[in-house]
Amino acid sequence: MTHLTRRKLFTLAAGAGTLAVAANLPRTANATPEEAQKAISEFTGGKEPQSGKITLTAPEIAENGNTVPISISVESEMTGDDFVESVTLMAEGNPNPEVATFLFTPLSGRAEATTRIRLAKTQNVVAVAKMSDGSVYSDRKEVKVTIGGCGG
Amino acid sequence: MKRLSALAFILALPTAALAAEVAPGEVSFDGMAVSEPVAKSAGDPEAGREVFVDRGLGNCLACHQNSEIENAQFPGNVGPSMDGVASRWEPGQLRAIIVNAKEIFGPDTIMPGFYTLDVGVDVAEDRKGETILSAQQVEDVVAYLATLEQESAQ
Amino acid sequence: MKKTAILLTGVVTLTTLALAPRVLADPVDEALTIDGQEIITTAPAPTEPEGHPFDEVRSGWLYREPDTRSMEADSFENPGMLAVERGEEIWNTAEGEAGQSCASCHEDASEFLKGVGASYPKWDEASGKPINIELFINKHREEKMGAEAYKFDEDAQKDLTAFIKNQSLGIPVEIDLSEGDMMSWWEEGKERYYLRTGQLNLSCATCHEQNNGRYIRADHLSQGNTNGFPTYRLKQGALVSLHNRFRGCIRDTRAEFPDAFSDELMALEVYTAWRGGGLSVETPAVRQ
Amino acid sequence: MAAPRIRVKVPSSASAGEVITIKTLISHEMESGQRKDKDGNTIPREIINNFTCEFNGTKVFECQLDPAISSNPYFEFYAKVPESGTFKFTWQDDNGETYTEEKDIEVS
Repeated sequence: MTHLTRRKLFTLAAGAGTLAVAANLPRTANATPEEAQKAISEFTGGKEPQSGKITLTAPEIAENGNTVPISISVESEMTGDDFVESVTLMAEGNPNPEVATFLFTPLSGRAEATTRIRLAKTQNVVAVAKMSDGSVYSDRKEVKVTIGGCGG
Repeated sequence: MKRLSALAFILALPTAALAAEVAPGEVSFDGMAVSEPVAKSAGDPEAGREVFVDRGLGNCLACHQNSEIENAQFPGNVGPSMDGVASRWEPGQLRAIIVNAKEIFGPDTIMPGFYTLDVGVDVAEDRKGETILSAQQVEDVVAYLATLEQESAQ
Repeated sequence: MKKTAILLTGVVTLTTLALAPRVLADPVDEALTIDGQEIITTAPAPTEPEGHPFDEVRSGWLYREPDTRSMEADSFENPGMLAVERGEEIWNTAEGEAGQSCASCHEDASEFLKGVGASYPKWDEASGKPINIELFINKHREEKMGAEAYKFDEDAQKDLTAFIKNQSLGIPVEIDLSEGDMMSWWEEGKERYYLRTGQLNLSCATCHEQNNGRYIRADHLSQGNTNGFPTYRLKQGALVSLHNRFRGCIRDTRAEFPDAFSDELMALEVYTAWRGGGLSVETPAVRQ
Repeated sequence: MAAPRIRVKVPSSASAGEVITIKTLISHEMESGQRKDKDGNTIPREIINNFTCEFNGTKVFECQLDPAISSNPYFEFYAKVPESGTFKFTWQDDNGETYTEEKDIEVS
């Protein structure tokens, strides 16, 4: 039964591919929150992030997981020795948790950035900020990724 | 309790009378119902639940909300909610709707016929002569829906 | 006994719903302006010929989530504009044996093309059929430029079509059904619109007319208007042409689907363009 | 694949020390390396893996991209402009190519 199901799904997917560029969504096995945690830990050098200072803005519902707008914003003067060095974005349910890392400088003026990301399914997205004094902060949002109609 | 035993009776009765699988074109509609099961074996509610959710099989959530399925994401609302559906329809009626909803609701309904060859034009080559669900899957879904009593809706 | 009574009530209700097309519609009530150009996203439905199922036609933009809507509202953020820019380059590039570009004959694109994208499909006397922008481009490539016709959905075809339509941004769609034999194509298209196809036994109307405003899974069913094509779809991360979308929808009913620009789909384009008459051209619209 | 198209939005003028908004868009499929073709073979990864913005030779902003960034990568970020000068934007492709764009700004 499982076999049959997969075959049918595959047929549908193959059909879609002939008509348009098939969705570039990750289809392989997904990462776990633990793997994302490990990647975050590598980014922070083992430091446990605090909450506050960083805000992750993401849609509650993403109409298509292939293109999800995401913004990060960190409270900081961005002058002298008080600035945000970098912010990393992780997706807990993607095949690989890494999404992007933003590097800021005093010339950035503001530690804010917006981009568009791919999410394989409904999951948590995590943003972690590394400050120039070595402290780390994080924020997390769940994004519900919609499931399409009859054709997927 | 009373309802449950009545339900068990309804489900058990045809089981006893099982003979052979009914071909898609041979299903007989008895008013608003298909009283006789279409498959040889009795429906399995667990398997029916799978068919209900599976996007390649019933894909019922595409159109029907159903609170019994936890974490069901983005159920559609083209059709009515399945909460308490067994309190509104008898198994024979549910079977009739699944086999070919157009026999029950008329030709304009959006609901596909899941066990009929009376379908649209230009059917895809790999689907020709096939029904969306097998006879057994129809019985499984009927058995599953029959468990969705009003009380189970939360 | 009791169940039968409820059942009958159910049947009556459902039948009533099926007969009344505008049952449930919760698109947003919001204005759209792109680069200072006001976009008409709701308009009174065309009255000629008679028989439009809606009183008001609505842009698919109104059915989308806020993020998708804002991606279209800011032309810089709209990735479909990358294709429009490529299309402009193509417009100005000489190709073929005649060494001509579109611009060689039609100098001022923005003036010449104003409104063109809003008026297709148009009757083509030479072929005795309606043609759309894609076919018009191919005709000119072959006849005037001595260049090869574009293959269906090659990037250049989508880019140039998007550029041409984008020059009519904001202009209401209005096609001329009085020319040639357009009306019989309209009739054919209408028939196709209501034709149920495939194992799922669905027509265009089943979703976009009878269930417009409802959801199939997370798909908020729009009226299926064509004023935004070619459209940037988030799903493909690329421009999607109208005939690609037609074919995709028919395929999803689990049916064999007609060739792009076949008579069936050209008739459907005539009919659907008419259905969305009065709405602004939005190309390149952004959809899920 | 045709050479990517780039769109950059930078104000043409600003006052000294002002923080301005910059938007960039580049056409790129961002092939994730996780898709299969119709014969079942994995399509090799080819993405833009790095994006930088410099002002008069000094780094303003950088992004390291993974395959989870959508096709046609879009960035919106800020820059503090101390003086008149030139912004330089650089995208680095997996295939070894780099794509650049420059924009001048007048600071009063």
